[in-house]
Amino acid sequence: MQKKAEKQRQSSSPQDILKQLYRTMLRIRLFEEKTAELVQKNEILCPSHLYIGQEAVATGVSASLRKDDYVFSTHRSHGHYIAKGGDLNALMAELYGKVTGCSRGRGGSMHLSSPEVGFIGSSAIVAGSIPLAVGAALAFSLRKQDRVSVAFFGDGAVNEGTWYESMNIAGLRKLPVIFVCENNLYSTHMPVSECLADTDIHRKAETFGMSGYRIDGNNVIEVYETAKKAIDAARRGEGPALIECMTYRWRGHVGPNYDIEKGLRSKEELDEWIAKCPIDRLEKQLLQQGLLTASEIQRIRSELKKAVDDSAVYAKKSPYPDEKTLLDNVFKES
Amino acid sequence: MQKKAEKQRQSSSPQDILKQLYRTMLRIRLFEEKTAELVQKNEILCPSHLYIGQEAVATGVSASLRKDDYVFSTHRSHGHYIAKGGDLNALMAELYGKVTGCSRGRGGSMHLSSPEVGFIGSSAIVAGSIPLAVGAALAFSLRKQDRVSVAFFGDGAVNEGTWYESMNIAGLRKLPVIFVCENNLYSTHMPVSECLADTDIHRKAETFGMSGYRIDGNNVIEVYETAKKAIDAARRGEGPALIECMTYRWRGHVGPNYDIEKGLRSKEELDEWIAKCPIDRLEKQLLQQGLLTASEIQRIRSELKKAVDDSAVYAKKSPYPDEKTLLDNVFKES
Amino acid sequence: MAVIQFSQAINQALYQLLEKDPEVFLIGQGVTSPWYVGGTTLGLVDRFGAERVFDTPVSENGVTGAAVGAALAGAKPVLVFPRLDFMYYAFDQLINHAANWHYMFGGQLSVPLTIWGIVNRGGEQAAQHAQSIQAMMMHVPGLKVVMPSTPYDAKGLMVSAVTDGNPVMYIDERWLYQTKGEVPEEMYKVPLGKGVVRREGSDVTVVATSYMVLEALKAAEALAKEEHIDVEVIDPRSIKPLDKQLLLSSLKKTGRFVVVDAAWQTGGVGAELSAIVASEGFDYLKAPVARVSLPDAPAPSSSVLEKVYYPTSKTIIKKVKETVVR
Amino acid sequence: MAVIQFSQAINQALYQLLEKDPEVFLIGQGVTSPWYVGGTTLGLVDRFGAERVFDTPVSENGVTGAAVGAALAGAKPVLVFPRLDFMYYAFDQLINHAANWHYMFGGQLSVPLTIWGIVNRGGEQAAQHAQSIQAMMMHVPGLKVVMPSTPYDAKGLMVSAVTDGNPVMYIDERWLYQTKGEVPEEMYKVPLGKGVVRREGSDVTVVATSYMVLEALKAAEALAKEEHIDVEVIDPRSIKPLDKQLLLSSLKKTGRFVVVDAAWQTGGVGAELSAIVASEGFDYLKAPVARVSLPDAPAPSSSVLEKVYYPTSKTIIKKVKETVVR
Ligand SMILES: Cc1ncc(C[n+]2csc(CCOP(=O)(O)OP(=O)(O)O)c2C)c(N)n1
Ligand SMILES: Cc1ncc(C[n+]2csc(CCOP(=O)(O)OP(=O)(O)O)c2C)c(N)n1
Ligand SMILES: [Mg+2]
Ligand SMILES: [Mg+2]
Repeated sequence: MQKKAEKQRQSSSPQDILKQLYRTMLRIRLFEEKTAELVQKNEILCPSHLYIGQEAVATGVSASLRKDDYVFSTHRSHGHYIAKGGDLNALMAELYGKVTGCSRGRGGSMHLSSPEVGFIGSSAIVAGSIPLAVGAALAFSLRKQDRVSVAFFGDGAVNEGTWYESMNIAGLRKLPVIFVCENNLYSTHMPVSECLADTDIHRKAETFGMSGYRIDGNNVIEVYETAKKAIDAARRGEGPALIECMTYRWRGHVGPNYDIEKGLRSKEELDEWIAKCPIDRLEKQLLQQGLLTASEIQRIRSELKKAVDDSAVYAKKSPYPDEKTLLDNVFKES
Repeated sequence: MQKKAEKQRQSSSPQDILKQLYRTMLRIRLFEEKTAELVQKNEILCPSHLYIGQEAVATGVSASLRKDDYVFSTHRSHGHYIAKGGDLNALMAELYGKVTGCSRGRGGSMHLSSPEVGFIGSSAIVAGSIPLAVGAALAFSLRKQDRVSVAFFGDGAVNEGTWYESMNIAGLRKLPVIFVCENNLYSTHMPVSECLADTDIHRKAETFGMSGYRIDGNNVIEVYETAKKAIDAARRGEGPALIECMTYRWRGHVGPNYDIEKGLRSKEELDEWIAKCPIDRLEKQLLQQGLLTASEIQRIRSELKKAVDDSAVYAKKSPYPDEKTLLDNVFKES
Repeated sequence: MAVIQFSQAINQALYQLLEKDPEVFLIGQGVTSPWYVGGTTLGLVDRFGAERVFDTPVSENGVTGAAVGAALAGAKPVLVFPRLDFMYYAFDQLINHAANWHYMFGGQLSVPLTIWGIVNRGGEQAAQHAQSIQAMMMHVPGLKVVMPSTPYDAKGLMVSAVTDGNPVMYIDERWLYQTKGEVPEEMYKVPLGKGVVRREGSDVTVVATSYMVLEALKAAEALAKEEHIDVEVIDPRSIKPLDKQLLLSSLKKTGRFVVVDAAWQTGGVGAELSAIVASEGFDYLKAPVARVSLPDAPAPSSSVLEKVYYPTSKTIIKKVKETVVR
Repeated sequence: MAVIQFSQAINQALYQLLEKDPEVFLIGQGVTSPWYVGGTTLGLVDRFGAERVFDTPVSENGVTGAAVGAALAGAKPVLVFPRLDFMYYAFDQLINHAANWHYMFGGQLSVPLTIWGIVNRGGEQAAQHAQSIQAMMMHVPGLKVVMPSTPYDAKGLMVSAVTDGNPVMYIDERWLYQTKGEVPEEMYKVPLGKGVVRREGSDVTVVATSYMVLEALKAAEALAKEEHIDVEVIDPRSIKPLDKQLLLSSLKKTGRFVVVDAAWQTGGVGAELSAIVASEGFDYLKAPVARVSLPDAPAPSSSVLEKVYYPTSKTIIKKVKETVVR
């Protein structure tokens, strides 16, 4: 499945790419909606930060990545994992705390990994995985490989000194790392303007000797094209880039609710962004351009829905980790 | 002595200010040359980072500070301490590890303090005292006082995430803090271009919503004027500023040697900068403008030389701390 | 006396401190949010304004340094970390700066700063959202460390911390926030460095910290009922300074010593207390000292693993029985 | 066998590791400088090039994270901290990331990273340039910690650390750099978790770490000569994993236990070792366990104060005598 997708991507026509982008975004959306439902039902217990609304970012960026490129992510990582080609069953099982989970039930929602597709893990420490991405790029560059590393992070990560140190090291050594900032306007309950003295995050890039872009993070084609340019350049040894994707999370910081009731943001603001749904937008375009028909879309949707539902069935019937394994893997055995 | 200087500054003519700047720079220079000599003689044991060559920065900035303004400094702090009005005897005694030292023999060269003149201490952790300066400014601002806080630091501090966090917090809350970067082109043995992806440090200021200046740090008048503008603005509540002063340390990173023998930099480079001596430069101007005569300069010089020599005598005959006090002051007694 | 929740006791302490001393301010992630820090800060920003109760960007080291700097300028900040895990970012400011400043400059300057760190474990939050690192803090000269276990102490220790004049780590656990107890309305202090006997007993001394005091008391009741083992439960409340005399005099009575601290075992608080007992209380000891702690592993996510990871009254019962058998 | 200096032994280990495995690289402040890290890296950049031996900006957390990330991508970095004091900046990457990654993802990924931290105390450098924080490292699950005291071990433990496949803290002291000893030319390993008896004795077990092993041996000689006290000196070499069996079997013989670690006492390595002895070696113990450590104070600058701050063979002699008197 993943193999097929990869091949498709490499030798694919623009139309195929668009369809692929659509499928990936929809896969994420449906998975997240299912997750929301399962959290509400107390089927899933671990704190889950939903990606609904931001699908275009992970999708558009990952479309130009190879399997041997590395992705590092954050507490809000389901979308990044899926877009890089991570297995849905293993993801859902992880949320359920099962041993079949992608992190064997050790990590939960905030700590996903899928080394076999180049998803090297997500950290729940704000900005924590950014220097890791820089380091992977450093290893690639020392070996003169043409691999690329991507750090996904939120606007909140730009508050952390580690972000700046990482930007500087990457710029200094011209490392093949792409910094993807998902500026969804909030860091937990804090609007970005209460966190940053200057909210033009992309502009900081040039003070680290790299290109910075600010783009519409709800336009998957723009994300795809910008990321492709940056990734290709990094692959050619031309150094890192920062892409600031303006987007919005529909749900609250954590869990399925909307943070409207808490008074953290307005219903108007949320509605405005829901109207800019990245999936609707591409769907309209695909229909208009006749690349997909309504019934094809229906088919894709139910196919994906089934895969998501199946993942929940799989997760639910999977076994829990054995208590006796509690102390395994503190260290790697040599 | 300090009181007089303070008064002078407040109600002083441009000419008086120039003379004052000259005296302060020379006081620092003579003190540092004495220190170099005493380190070479193993009279002073503690690692001493000399300020020779950079005198214009501390001097020019401090000339617009009041006693109740706060200064925070680094491992290279003698000049900052003296410029803020710290006592020479207590400084020298500290280098000797004596109980009469400005930190009671507990801190040594890298940890000077003189709370009574607003010199709140120096940290030997690169960038370590920068957030402290921000915090003092925060306290001033919460109390609605018109006091200002200054962080002196080197180009090396701009490598540390803490620097960026501090810049952001100051910019965000428009705190009355002045960031004074002494860009002396090196961080220990590392040239600034091997540390920073973009060496235009001053340009980073605008990405934190504050003004940034790059000035000739060997021109004390330029330093004075720029700092005065920034300090006055901060005092009026107009927020922080970053001043990058281009300068050079004549001696090696630590101790009295020149780092030429180690091959860390060229003799040509050093000579070029010695030719730009901030003290010579002002001295010439004072002579040319007839503000001081050669014999007046001679008098000032020997007066200051005597004060410095006296400080060494004072330090040498001062007692060491009592062993029994080793565990005092771990905590403040209430 | 009013019976209120642990979280309300903290709220009351903060309210009264802010009211009494204009130099006190409250800073940190979530202090203006209705939920972020478990309701402990409810109403404070409304009453005291955004000047004295304010949220910060996620810049732990910078914010901590700013709090230290404000303290050096005479303010008395209370700095919140909604989880101890986030505190590693700030270790440089906490240790190299806050903890050193008084000593390093010969006692001339001081840092009247309260660092309030919340342990928020369990709930499938995994390794980066569960840590209890009081042992690291205890190791640092110049830092005091308190760990309240009751609403009464939560309030009294907060007042003591804020008025102490030194950097004080105030560590509490979210698992305590809903517990209730009597709390005087007026402002009062619980002295730093004074422990308390929570239950008298003659067979074995169990010293427990924070939430584990509750588990220890549960264990003591069960042991009394089912095994006729009479456990003395001690709550040191402050682990640095530590009320050594209280520990030793209890040990003198019982001859047996179990220390319970829900943090990693190796190099933990239990190690220090065991060492004290093995050197200064050696002559009283009738049996090996024992530790109840977390295993030396990061916190796992799956609740099935959490259940065996976190010690409970059962774990304590088992250890006490092993100790008393000897 | 060649007799070389401790610093040369490290140099040799690094040379051979870099030569043998293209995935090894050396990164950190001062590795290309002729003096910054005590001559340990002399010649390496010339031989292996600026791609594999390189200096970094002072960005401790970022650089540490980069080393961790490179390790995740299969490299085997050796990351130098010229002083442990600077490491606090990097605690988040060391603890939340390097130490957790293997466990947190169920053993799928590993971090073959050596973190080489140098203790550089004395010399009037004061509180921020003198620290020994092995106890904090030991507390963290997922970190191994070694502390060589001889040139032989300096080399063999470096080789073991770099090839272990886990994050290993390699902590050494500048005070050891000029000491000499026999070091085989070829590459060899000293196993992690195996201690060694440096001097056999029957009256008291003295366990010492790093440079303090030398002081302990000096103390043992003096005690033998002047007091007829026969000291067994044990060097654990690796404090995590710890060779508990070696400690306990020595204790079984001597019945007396003194632990020497030149770091702050409260919550230090000595606390853990004392706790182990007081629980697992209780039946052998004839006298209170004793600790020789730094007092709970930051390092002062003045050499007059340094002299009383840092323990020496004299401090050990005094403690041993107190222990044996009993
Ligand atoms: C070091 C650290 N500090 C605080 C937190 C608590 N926290 C979790 S997510 C978050 C905000 C992150 O905002 P952003 O980076 O914009 O990501 P988003 O949630 O918007 O996707 C915070 C403060 C944390 N996880 N780590
Ligand atoms: C956190 C930390 N890392 C490393 C060091 C070692 N060190 C001392 S001074 C220095 C360079 C400082 O350079 P800069 O800030 O430019 O100041 P300068 O010495 O040029 O005045 C370094 C790396 C330190 N003191 N603190
Ligand atoms: Mg955000
Ligand atoms: Mg410099």
